Amino acid sequence: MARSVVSEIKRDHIQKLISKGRRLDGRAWDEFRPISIETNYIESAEGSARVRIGNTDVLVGVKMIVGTPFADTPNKGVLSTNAELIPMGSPSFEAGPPDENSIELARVVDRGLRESQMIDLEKLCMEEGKEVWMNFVDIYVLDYDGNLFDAAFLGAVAALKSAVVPMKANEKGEDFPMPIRSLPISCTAVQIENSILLDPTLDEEKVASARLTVTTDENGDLRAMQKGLIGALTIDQVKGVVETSQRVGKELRKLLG
Amino acid sequence: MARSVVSEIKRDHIQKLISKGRRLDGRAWDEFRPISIETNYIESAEGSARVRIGNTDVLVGVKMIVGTPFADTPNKGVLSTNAELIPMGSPSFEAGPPDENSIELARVVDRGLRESQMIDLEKLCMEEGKEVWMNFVDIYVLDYDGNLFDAAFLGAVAALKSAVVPMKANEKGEDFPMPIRSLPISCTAVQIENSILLDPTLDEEKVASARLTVTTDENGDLRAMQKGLIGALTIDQVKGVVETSQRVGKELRKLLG
Amino acid sequence: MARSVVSEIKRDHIQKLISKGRRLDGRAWDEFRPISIETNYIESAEGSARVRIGNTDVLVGVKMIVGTPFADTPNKGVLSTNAELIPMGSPSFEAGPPDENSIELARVVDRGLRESQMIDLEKLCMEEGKEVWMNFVDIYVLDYDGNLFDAAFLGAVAALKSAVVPMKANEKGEDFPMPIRSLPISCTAVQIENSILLDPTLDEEKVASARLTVTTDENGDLRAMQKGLIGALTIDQVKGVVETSQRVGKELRKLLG
Amino acid sequence: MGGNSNVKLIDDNGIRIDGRKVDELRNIKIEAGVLKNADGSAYVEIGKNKVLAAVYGPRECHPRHMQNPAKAIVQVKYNMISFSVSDRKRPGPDRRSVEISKIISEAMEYVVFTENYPRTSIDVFIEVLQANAGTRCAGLTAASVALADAGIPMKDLVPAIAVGKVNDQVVLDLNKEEDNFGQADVPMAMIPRTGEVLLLQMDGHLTYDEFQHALELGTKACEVVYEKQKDALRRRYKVENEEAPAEAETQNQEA
Amino acid sequence: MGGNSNVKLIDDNGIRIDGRKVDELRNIKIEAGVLKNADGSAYVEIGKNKVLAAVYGPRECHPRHMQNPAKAIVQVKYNMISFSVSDRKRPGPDRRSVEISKIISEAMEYVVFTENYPRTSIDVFIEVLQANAGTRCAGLTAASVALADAGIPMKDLVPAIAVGKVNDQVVLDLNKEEDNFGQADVPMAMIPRTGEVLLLQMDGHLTYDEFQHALELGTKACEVVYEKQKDALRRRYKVENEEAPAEAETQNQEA
Amino acid sequence: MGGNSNVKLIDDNGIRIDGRKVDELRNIKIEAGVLKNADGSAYVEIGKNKVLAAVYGPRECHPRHMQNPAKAIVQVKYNMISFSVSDRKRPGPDRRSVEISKIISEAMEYVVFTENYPRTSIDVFIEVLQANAGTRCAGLTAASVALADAGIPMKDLVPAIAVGKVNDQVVLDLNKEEDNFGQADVPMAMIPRTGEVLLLQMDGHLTYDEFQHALELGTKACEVVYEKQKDALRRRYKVENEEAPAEAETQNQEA
Repeated sequence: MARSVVSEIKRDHIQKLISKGRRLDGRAWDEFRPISIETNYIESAEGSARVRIGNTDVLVGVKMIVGTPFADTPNKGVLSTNAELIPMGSPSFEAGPPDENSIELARVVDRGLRESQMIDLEKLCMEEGKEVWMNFVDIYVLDYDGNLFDAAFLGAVAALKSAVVPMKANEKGEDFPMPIRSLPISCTAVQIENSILLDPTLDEEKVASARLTVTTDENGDLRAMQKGLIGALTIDQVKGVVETSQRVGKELRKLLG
Repeated sequence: MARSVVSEIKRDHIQKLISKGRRLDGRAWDEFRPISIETNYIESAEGSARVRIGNTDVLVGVKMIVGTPFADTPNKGVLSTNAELIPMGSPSFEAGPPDENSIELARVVDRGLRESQMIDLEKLCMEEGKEVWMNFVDIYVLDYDGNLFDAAFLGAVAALKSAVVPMKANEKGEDFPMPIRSLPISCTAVQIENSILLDPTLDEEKVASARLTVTTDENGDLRAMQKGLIGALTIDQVKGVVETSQRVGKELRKLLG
Repeated sequence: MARSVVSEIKRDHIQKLISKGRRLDGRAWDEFRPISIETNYIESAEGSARVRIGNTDVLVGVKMIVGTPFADTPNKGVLSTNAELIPMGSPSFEAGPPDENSIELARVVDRGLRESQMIDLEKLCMEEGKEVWMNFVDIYVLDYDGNLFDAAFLGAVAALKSAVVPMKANEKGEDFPMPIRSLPISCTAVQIENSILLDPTLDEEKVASARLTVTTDENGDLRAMQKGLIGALTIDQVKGVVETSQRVGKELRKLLG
Repeated sequence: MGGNSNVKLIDDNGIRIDGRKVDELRNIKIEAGVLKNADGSAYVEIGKNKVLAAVYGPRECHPRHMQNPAKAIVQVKYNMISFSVSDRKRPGPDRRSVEISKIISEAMEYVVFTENYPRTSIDVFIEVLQANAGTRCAGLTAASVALADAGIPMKDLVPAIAVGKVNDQVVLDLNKEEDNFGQADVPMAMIPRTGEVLLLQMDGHLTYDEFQHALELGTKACEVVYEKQKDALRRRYKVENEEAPAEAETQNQEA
Repeated sequence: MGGNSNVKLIDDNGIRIDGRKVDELRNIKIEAGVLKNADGSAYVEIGKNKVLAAVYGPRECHPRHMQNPAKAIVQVKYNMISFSVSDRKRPGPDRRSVEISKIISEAMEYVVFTENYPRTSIDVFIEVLQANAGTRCAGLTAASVALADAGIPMKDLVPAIAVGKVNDQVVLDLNKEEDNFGQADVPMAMIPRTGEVLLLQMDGHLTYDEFQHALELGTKACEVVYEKQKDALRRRYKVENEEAPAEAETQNQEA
Repeated sequence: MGGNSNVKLIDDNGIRIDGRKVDELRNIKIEAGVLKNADGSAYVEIGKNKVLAAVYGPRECHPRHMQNPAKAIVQVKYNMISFSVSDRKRPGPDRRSVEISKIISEAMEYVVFTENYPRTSIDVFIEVLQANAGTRCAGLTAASVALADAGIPMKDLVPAIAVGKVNDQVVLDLNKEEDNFGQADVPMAMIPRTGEVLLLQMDGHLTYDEFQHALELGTKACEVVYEKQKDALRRRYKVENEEAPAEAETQNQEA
């Protein structure tokens, strides 16, 4: 009871602030919270990154396993993305197999990685039709304070970028760095009271009526997009978010070194 | 509340009518509702049929896949039957893996197909012990108004009869029609107030105390049988249903062309 | 209601008796209930045993299947242990996949069998890296009146000891008895009111604060151990249980013939 | 059904591979009250089949939404243990056991006076310990003895048996080889007193005449099984009555 | 998206392999009220796609903990039947259908006046009978017609269509080959009257200019789909009105 | 346990492959209060093990039927993340983690004053981020610090450590190679103040003398771990006290 009253008050407060062009934590509408990226955090993974955006804390690991390619792409490695919204990360996350939220997160991250052709999957083929590297990208959400899409994507890109192909351990030759072709960036905006904000906190997400994630490449071209939440965006809002994503994407990309 | 009262009234009404030798929709006790069979309804299936018996609406598809035979029948194709009571079809159908009702339905249909040796499975062997055609018969119930057993069986037989073995698409040679040896027919009766009725509607099924499905071949021989529901049949009732099934089966078989 | 009152009274009764050094069924603290072992109870298994300790009734079967060895033990057969707490055995057992209780039981039994090297797994290798015998030990609890750990372990050891390797039926040569190297025995004690008791009944288990299972070999050496339940043991109690297990293990081993 | 196999299962004198005549049952052994925790239980051996049944209830109906305010529901779970058959069966229900559980539940619900126990569930667990054809009939036979042992009022006990067709002959109570290589299988369960059929399945190939003959054979055999069921319960009550005073004494000692 | 494939999908005259121009829709057929049990239903054909939608509700919200005391929840389940695609699809939800169900649910919840039905669930079941690219849009298009057929008050119908990029050109309503070998796919759903976007996804590779062009094409096409939706409902109401007296007669006969 | 392997894991000077003596612990680092959402949390590094623990509760007990009207239940879930080991671990609980979760839950339930919070659940989530032998002990060590960080009253903190046998010698705190090729493993958890054993497992081969020696080594090591636990909490409270005024200011700004 008390809880929902408080949250009702907070909701009003957030909405009022935003209608005055302000945010609870004082950020500008297109300003991200502080971001930290720590790569090679886990030795047992081929690549890994712990990414924090504000209090959102995500750990991404890449495991590479020798496997067989899909029949329709015999000369390409395989990419598989999975997200675990473990109960550690939030009282709203429940144990069990991936629910619709973690599946949507994983699939949106996966599309961004795949469609940007970030990894040169042909370089991960050892013998056409027979032996390729399978890349398992696993996203664990350790602490959830909003904007999982961008934190997870940044983590996945950083983990892949830091990965080393474990040729030696598999008796396949010399190790080499993951063959990277581009560094895509996803940028997520929400709509609250007809205003658009980037990098929403959890409190802001709860008040938001629509969400749009846009993944762009170095040229500012679009590679993936996902609208979410129960709400509508105008065409102009969509265009505005895309333009902002192109601009902000350039800034965020610098964090990847 | 209102609902269960109505159904109590309807139940009494149905029972009274039947004790006078009449049915709610005016049919004779051994009369089926109008039946329509539309084959090749789905292009992506090797064979398909949409069967309507009154308001019961069932879609059956056959997919054929190249696979390996079972060890104990190295020279025979494989037949697998599955029924999906999807929530679209009735407010009483729930999402999720097959429950006991859909499993019973699938297994009774499967036995009728299998024991009548409708398909010449030896003609679906390409290389003994190595390569055979696997037939997946999937039954989807789109609208449920009673007598699923007969609608599903009729759909399965019609879909198999219409199927074309996809040799070309699998680079195995020339396509040929599914090798059919017989056209079995199932006929289902229920017992209500000691009367026997064929082709029960959903309302009649709810009032019925016992159900008997009998599958016969062209010679009127028995190929499969299943008694269901919480109730008993006398030996004479069993024999009566079998005799009726032999007679009605002949009529229904004509619908298959 | 009535039930829980009774059990409260029984609980007090058991505790009072024990504090006076007595047990409900008059046994000494280190005395087992009558034990019966019936081997080769099931013909369809390669080995089997039905073990009763008092009213606890356990059926264990061993199935042997030709399979491939694990990559890291290419010259060894495979051992797999599973426990089924089927609802027949107790009103507290629920249908469904193994829960934490049956998993703990299976894993503790498995460790005892494995770490004692009871089976000479190298003798169950037919072709290194290619073909070995896989042993599936399945424990079914038919009636549960306490001390499942010891009943299940005794059953598993007796079933394995009685097993015959089905070479002939698999066209691999002549049958031979399961190659046995040792006969480990597990002995379980519980703590009630600071007293230690062996072979607890179900009523005693419900009152117990801690459980310790110790598996020893012919030399009295320790092969496996598991502390359970919500309670603590002193170091001296641990040592006491180990010493008792060494002594009692010798007696129980005689039952295996 | 394996269909028209060439395997010779009946010799020229009409004797089957296990020495029986075509209308002869395998040895049957039934015992009631074989488990302690269950409210009722029974053990049935028919030939090499070994089957246990346990009854719990009437008790609170567990999937709450299945409760019936007017009567008890009867939930039978038929299960084969992993080593009851020659190839190891993975534990847990498969499609076959789900179907068998359903039809045995329906048969049992008809004979139990379910109106006596509204909102409750009567749970019957059938475990096939060793299987040799005819396990659903053995299980159903055990189930009604276990229900009686649990003191649950019933219209009658329900015996069950399978009839089949082997080498073009209708034969009673198929064994495993006959089931594997036979031409038809007709498991059935009856109330002998009224001649009512509670369970009836068939697969294979039978003419109508053969089917009628099978019904006759099965009906007669059900009466034999029925006598064995009653005998098991008589022995059980006798033991109970002999045990009763002893138990009373024990209680005295404890009090 | 297959990416920059060499497959030629648009000829030199700007004609696509199925004969359409780049900004041309496939044939669309919409029917409302096609099922008896469902409270509302619709059938949609777009090219070779065949999709059914059924609505049940407002009704008791089943996973109880999802009940909202202030409004109804809209639960859409999108499913492809096993033989709707060339490789047999194993029955049951996969990750793709879970995601699609989620975003269609969100889009539908926005247009339904959910405040009218607190604590209830409005369940929409979309079954793809035959798939040929664009099934989520066909399903969403069917869903809102089915909701209207169920008499559930909504802000408006929601048409949906996919735009894409093939052989470096932005094209409307991709078919299966274009989807397989194309360069981008942009499914979208709108409220034509307000120009609001309810569903928007994109994958592949588009410049910002191409994306803006895609939005324009999609917006116009949604209006066309919208007219077909309204037409289906008009035909449905017409039939209902004609049927009504007949039905009344039937009832008389029975009474 | 790999058993009597020929791998030489201890040199002639009694030095192990990672440079430690037989009775020497790996480096231990413990931090409390490392997560924001959780009511309490802790991070533990022992050698190359990296483990997080988070506490939620006391809160409503979720599988309702597990509620205890007299006390809280403690539900610990131990989990290894997919890339914490050299072969990718499929997400979700396996049999090993179910067993470990059970015995850690039992150990934790003993020290928490569960009577203070009837009907509630205290949920502890242990995530092994990087594994190098001894993760259940590291997890248990982290769990009790996280419980203290959550302000949940306990009898005491619970340190845990594994002792083992390698090359016929009893050694403390096995690393991964020693675990793979060693002869015995004895994970244990204690309340150092009372000397009570809360968790004890053993597998491998130990004489009774070796086991007694292992208990001694483990008892002493638990005291060392215990000091690290207390130190982490001291540092945590210090930080909290320093942070508190700053936080108050921030709230002022917002109001």
